[in-house]
Amino acid sequence: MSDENEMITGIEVPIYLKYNFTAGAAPARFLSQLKEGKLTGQSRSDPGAPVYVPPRGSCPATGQPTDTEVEVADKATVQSFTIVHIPIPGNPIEPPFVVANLVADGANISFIHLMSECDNEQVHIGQRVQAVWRPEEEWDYSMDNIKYFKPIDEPDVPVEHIGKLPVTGLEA
Amino acid sequence: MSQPEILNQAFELGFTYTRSTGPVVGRFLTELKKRNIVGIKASDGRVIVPPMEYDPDTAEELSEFVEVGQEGEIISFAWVKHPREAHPSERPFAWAMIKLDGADVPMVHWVASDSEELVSTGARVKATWSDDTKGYITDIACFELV
Amino acid sequence: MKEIAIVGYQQSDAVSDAGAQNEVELIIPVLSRIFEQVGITNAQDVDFVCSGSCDYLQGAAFAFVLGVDALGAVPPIKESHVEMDAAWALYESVLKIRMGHADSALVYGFGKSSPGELPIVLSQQLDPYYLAPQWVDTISLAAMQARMMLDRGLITERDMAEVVARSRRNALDNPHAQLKGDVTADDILAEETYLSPLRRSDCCPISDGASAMVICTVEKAKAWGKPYAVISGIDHIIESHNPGMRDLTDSVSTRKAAENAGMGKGKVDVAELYAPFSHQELILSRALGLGDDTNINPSGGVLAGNLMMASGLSRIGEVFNRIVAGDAERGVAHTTSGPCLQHNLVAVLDKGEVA
Amino acid sequence: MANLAAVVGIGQTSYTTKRNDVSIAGLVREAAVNALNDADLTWDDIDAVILGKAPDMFEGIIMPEIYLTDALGCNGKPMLRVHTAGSVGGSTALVAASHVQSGTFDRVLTVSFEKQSESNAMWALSNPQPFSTHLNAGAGGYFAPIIREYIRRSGAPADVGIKVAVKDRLHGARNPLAHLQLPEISMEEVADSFMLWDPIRYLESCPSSDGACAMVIASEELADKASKPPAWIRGVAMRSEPTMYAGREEVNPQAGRDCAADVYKQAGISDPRKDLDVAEVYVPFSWYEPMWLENLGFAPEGEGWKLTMEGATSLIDGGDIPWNPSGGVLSSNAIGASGMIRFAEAARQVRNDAGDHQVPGAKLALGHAYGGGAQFFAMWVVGAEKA
Repeated sequence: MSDENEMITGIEVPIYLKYNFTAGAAPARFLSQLKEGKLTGQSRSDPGAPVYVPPRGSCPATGQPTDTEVEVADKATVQSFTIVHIPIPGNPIEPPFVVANLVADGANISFIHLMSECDNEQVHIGQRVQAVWRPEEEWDYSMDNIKYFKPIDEPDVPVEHIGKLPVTGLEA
Repeated sequence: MSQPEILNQAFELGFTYTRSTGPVVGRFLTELKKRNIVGIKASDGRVIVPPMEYDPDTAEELSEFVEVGQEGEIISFAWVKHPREAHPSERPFAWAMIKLDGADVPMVHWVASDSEELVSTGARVKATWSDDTKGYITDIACFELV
Repeated sequence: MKEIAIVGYQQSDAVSDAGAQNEVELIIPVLSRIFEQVGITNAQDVDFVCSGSCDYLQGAAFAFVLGVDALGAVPPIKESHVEMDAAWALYESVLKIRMGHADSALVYGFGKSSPGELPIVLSQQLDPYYLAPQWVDTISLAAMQARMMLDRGLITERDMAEVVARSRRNALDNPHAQLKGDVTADDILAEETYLSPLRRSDCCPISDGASAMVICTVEKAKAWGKPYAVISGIDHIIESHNPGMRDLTDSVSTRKAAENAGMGKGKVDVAELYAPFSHQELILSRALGLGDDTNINPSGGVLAGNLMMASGLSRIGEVFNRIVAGDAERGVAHTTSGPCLQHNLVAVLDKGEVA
Repeated sequence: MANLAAVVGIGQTSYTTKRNDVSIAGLVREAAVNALNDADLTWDDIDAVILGKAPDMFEGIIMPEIYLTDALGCNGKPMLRVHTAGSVGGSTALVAASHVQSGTFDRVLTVSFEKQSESNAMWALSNPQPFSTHLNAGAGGYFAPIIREYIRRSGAPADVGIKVAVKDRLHGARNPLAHLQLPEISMEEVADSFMLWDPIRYLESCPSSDGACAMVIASEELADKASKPPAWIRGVAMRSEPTMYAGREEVNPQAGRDCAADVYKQAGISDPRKDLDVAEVYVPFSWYEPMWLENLGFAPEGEGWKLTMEGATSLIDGGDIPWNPSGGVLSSNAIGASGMIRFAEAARQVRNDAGDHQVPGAKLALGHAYGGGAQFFAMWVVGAEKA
């Protein structure tokens, strides 16, 4: 590649470290239910406390644990979104694709997931969507059990109500 | 509250970094490729191997290279009875601080030996080169007892 | 300069594997205990928060960002982070109080070292061209340091074993300790070597956990009505990274930092030294000039449990505990970072007035 | 009350995709030596070193202050390493300032850096973790939906982001250190550039740079004797809030508003647009200029984009409140250094030492940095006068 006398100016240094990850208790509870096909949020134990999906171990607003479980719907509202035109390292999905911030009915915080079965240009804030699940035999401890969300024929949610819908969604 | 399962999963955090070396590290690695070992003269005249870019005492930039010997003396060592996967040898070996002839400051590298008993502080060792030197610290495959 | 007091200290148990506890779940129980100890609700009740952690321990970037989820940081708080042991987060907090931008601060450190191969992970804090690519683990570097001391007759293997045995016995009284037991130096010496000249017992265990501290001005401590210890001096110094350029049998930076922190101004009843390897405790106690009248590592030290990124803060916390319990009037705490004691921090604590 | 402190020396490297002529130590050292030279000082004059950078995974060196000790003349001195995500450069300057403002030290060196070319930013910022989805697509993928919501609620025209992208690159063309040198850039060119994370186009995003920035901060007594005009530190503030909590205002984060209010109060600023002469604000994606104009109180909520479109933030158009005359993060982004560059460029302005991107007669300047999910904020106000 380089001749004998050429000065070395750069080197390649492989740094590969192995870890054994253990999910935290709150995420593990969430993932265990997800394996059963259920989206389960968590909240603090005080009445009316916000519901987190996915939960990460605390209500970040107060720093208290989220030890109450609340099943939420697999219907959700688009809080916002982006159309991604570049590949994600290590992810086979082909651009362009829609990554949306979605709030499940019954939850008070958004998570990100893919949207499909839609015209990318028609995706909009307030749009109603529902999960498209993978076949049950493929379910694992993963949000990937939901293949993506697709638009459904329900009226848009006014922006001020996004993130505040009950688990019954718009019907309530 | 549901009982969570313990969810374990192994993963690898890995990247092959592309490091630019700058002139001092680059010169040392270039010499390694040619199977030479160079040090650098510190502000107080001590020869440091591998060459540091900056003097630890005065913070001055260093630039005066000195070729040193490929043999030297063990200043201290640690005997690795159970090598780890990342380690350079699958067999037990010694990490050592080795002061090369012509150097004043020891360098850290490893010493191949059939047994711990053969290694000692003050023992003489000699650099062994890898078959295909490429300008990397492991061009010195290891040190062997003389 | 403003007098600064420690009013609370809590830590989790040092465990070999915290299992299904993520960062937030490790921190929350420790914080709730310290809030109770100080009599406050959450981080809203202090003026500043600073933490110490290291992304590479668990192998994920931004570990500290998750820590913020444990604080109750709504409305937003004054908060900062060092990618160092939390003892340096304490140092940053001390500066904040001294400059008058805070009267009180919460400091915490946490680490989950169990997911990775810690000695190999830490090899990647070494020179990225000469040392890290060789994967020289931290235990091996310490072993070479120990051999230098043995070769020069500065210590014996029995001295090292005595350190370990004392740690194990002291740890019997430490509910958070991971390794404890009524063992003797002979028991230790009977072990085979692990990374010669070190035995496994000469090396600290790998632990998961967190610790937290609340500091404040002395006026505030009095207002809170809590027993306190005063941080009468704190300083830290780093040395050259090249282990070949340092006298590894001494700790010049520890001695100098202790001088700067005013350690010599009085008797030292208790010392907590961050010595991950038995011989390093001997280096440190000599560098500090500690004699028989100082109780060294009554908690067992980090040989009894090493909460990476929190152990330094814990050393200070352990001295605080001794002082407020009335076991000591004055103490010194030491923290280290980097291979072979490259970077050292010393804090001197004095008994405060009775609240 | 904090002791008075001032910036007495500033040093930067040039910013570029890959500084392949230096080691990591060499890069950091270059900025540090430039700062010492600017201050007319030597290594012996420095009492402590405060280092900042973003995640260690960028360079794959854990706690790099340990290795960088010798390059920074720190053997025998205190060394501290700050890490507060993207805001780290700013936070590091604040921590460095606190070393002097607390009366603990007389003169300290602070350095921030990133050598992004050693790895890949997208990988280093979001390496895959078990049990979690990997759809983040880097920082742009995270911020694009927030920008979209800003556009929706403000009703801003679609070309505001394009205008900022052009303005900051034209500024950058006046700064010889800036990574992107695009003196001919046009609105059309930006509009035609590749869409990355809709609505963020390629030319509306920051580059990935290698670089380092350093400052010497001194006590009042020493700053009074400095060889060049000092930049007096008139206010310092930091704020943090959680990444995600129910009801969080992501477009106009409260942590940013609170932080600004705090730093303005210290500096005696009641109307930032009027009282400040220039601002160096962390804008890695062009739409963040109008968003931060509102967050930082330069414009009422929903109207930040009007300042941009009027040219108020353009040095070249003679705007009344130039933002990022250095070219900003959109022209150079060595992540760990980017916040400190903002702070240092603010100081250069009030020292009247900013070369071709000097805002004429600048006396009071804001330096701003943010990080994480726009949740960590660090700010300072520096002035040509002590008060």
